[in-house]
Amino acid sequence: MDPYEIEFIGENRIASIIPNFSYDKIYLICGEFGPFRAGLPMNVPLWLAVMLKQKQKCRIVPPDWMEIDNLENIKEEEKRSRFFTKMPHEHYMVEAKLILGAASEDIPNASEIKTIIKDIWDIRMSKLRTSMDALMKSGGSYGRLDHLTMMEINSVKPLLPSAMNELLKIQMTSKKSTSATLNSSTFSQSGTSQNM
Amino acid sequence: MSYLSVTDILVSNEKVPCKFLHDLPKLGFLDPSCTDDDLKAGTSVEIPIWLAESLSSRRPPLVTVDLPKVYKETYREIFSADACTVDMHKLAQYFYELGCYVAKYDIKGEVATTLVNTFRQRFKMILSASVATDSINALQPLSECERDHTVAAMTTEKALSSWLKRGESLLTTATMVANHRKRKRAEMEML
Amino acid sequence: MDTEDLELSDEEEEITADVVLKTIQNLWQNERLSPEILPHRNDMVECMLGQIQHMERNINKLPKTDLRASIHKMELNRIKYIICNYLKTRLDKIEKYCITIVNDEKQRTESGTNYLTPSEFRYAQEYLLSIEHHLKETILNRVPGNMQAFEINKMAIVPALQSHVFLKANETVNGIVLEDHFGDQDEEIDLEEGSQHILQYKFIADLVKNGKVQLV
Amino acid sequence: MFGEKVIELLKESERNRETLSPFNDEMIRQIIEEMHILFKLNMNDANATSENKSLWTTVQVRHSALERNKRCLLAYLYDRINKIKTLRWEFGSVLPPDIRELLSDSEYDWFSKYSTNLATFMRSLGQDIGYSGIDLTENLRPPKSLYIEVLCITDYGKLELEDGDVVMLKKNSRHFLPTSECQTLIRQGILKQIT
Repeated sequence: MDPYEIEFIGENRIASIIPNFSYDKIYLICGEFGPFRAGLPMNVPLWLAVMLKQKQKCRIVPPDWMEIDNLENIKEEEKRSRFFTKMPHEHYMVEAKLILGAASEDIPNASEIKTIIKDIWDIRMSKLRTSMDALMKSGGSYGRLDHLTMMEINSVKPLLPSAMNELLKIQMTSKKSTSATLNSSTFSQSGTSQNM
Repeated sequence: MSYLSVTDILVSNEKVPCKFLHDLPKLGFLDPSCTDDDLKAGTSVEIPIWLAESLSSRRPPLVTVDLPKVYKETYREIFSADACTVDMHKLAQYFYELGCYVAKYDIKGEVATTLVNTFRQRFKMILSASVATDSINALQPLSECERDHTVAAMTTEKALSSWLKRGESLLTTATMVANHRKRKRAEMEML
Repeated sequence: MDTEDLELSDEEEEITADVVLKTIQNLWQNERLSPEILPHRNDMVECMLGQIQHMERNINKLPKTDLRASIHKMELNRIKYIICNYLKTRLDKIEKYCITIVNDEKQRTESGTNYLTPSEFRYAQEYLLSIEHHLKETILNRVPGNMQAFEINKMAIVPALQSHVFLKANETVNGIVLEDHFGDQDEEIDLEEGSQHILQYKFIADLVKNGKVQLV
Repeated sequence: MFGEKVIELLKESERNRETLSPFNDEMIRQIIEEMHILFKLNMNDANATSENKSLWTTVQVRHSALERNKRCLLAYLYDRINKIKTLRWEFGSVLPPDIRELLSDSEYDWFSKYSTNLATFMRSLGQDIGYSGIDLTENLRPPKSLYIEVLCITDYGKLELEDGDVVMLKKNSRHFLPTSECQTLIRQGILKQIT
């Protein structure tokens, strides 16, 4: 899948907005939202939040986790830990990118926040490369990857699974064929002569 | 491997040293150094692995297959010392694929072990090449399938970094349409 | 503008539109990420198409520039994308593995556990016939007599069930055996709810089909 | 050596994974001819094996070569089938003349059959609940906005929109159009999205 498809999946998350207009409840297929009251916070899917923001119909309320102190802690923890730490949620990077991209004026300290999130992302990406190498060296047939988000998992595709497939293929064909020659009886001469 | 796979057909076109166990009347041309019409039993010739496989699997076998030199002990030692120093593209561009074919002619199974360990060791070269700034040089020593893995990883890497940078993905012309248009333009310019 | 509660059949419980949508999203994601074709869920797709139709009729009653109309249109475009991509993914697999799929499907139809919809099955058979015809016309009918067979078993492309996939466990499943191909040592692992793994698809194919794990 | 010619064809195809080369009729004819020659030699030698037993080995070598040639030819054709399929999804059911020329007659027949089969399938989607089908060649990217700005690359002519409006697509003209109604033209290279 490409990043835009993961983003698409992440856009279903609920985000909080403050509309500048009033409307009745809206009944979408994915659920009902509203009523919209100018100045009062409410929840909508992220894609709708971004769409309304682009039409200048709302302000986006930053999610709780998108706050400098909080992020600094996450970053420190991620640096310290050998393993991947738990992120605020499955689509933290998508949410950050969309909200900071469409509504940075609604977010206090937007540019610092952007930098810290990018740092966290980079630390995790380099950890990811190290773990891939370790996984291939230690056997390369099974791995556990708790706390990796969907976008991060997607970033090792197709490399990791296809290298694991390749390794398996090499193991299977090279070993299988070794045993095959030892007790093989392939087609007989008479069979061949019928073919001719 | 699939019957219709173009890659497998190209791989199985690689040559391996074989010794013919029987006379082959009229097939002297298989040995470039042979001037006779016939090929004599006992002659050693390099033939493509697809032919070698088919002839050695007959009962009784018509040829014995020898290992190409990169799978023999001298090279196996080099690989186990440090597989990452080898320019696989020059040495054997289908190292793993051909290796899988010839491993069966190595009863001790050492070729199989070398293949697995070499791939494991060299995986870090793929990893670093996929994010290298100088990708041409990083790709150079890689075998054909290692290159394929790397190119795929580079594509992911590129898609991800452009996603991080950009707001929206633009809708674009379909690949074949674009390529054919490019080719047509190039042809027009040549006229 | 209201979404209706949907009835799939008399025996089944009523199911709301948002549940159908979530189900389709998961089906789509699994279909995209699994090496083999998964059992079809035409009931869900048709149910959602019905919703779309209903919604489109209502949108047309709204003025073109109405904000609500744009919101609904955007949502419909999102759902149409999922449905189209889901169906196209299935079609790609049907084409690639057509010989295997047609064979398997014939057996499954006998036991009533078919994976393809009737029109997918028709498509697969037509596709296979057209390929056979083309290869015969261009090559097979022109080569020496004993080489002319269309060797269907050789030509078949089989989905690589041994490929590695990423998954997240929707519920805890204990005792998944990771068979070792070389008879050295089988390994056994537990999938705890919410945990994520990379392993060979064939060990968890059934869990994908019964919804206990989700491919990611 | 046997089967070298067809290897050249396959190498060429492997090099150009994303374009289709002209169908190489002459090469196919030569390879099939080579197969007939090998076959004839084998018939003669197989009949003579009673006098010269070692001819049997030669016959087997040639037989392997015949099988190999068959495999390569089928793989060449199948590789092209996959590319021709892509043409259907990217150019649509009507191929531009310069693309049409790259296909052999039999391939063009196959293209038409594929196209018809696909159309039948797409028409059948949702029929039970009163749909007139779903076009799977649309909605290929996750939707981002309802309208986009596009630049017209070639003179195309009139485009009638769902709401009845008609826009004139002339080279270098700019338009603001519903995404759902211009995505196919973008894929076909007639329009280009601009930011």
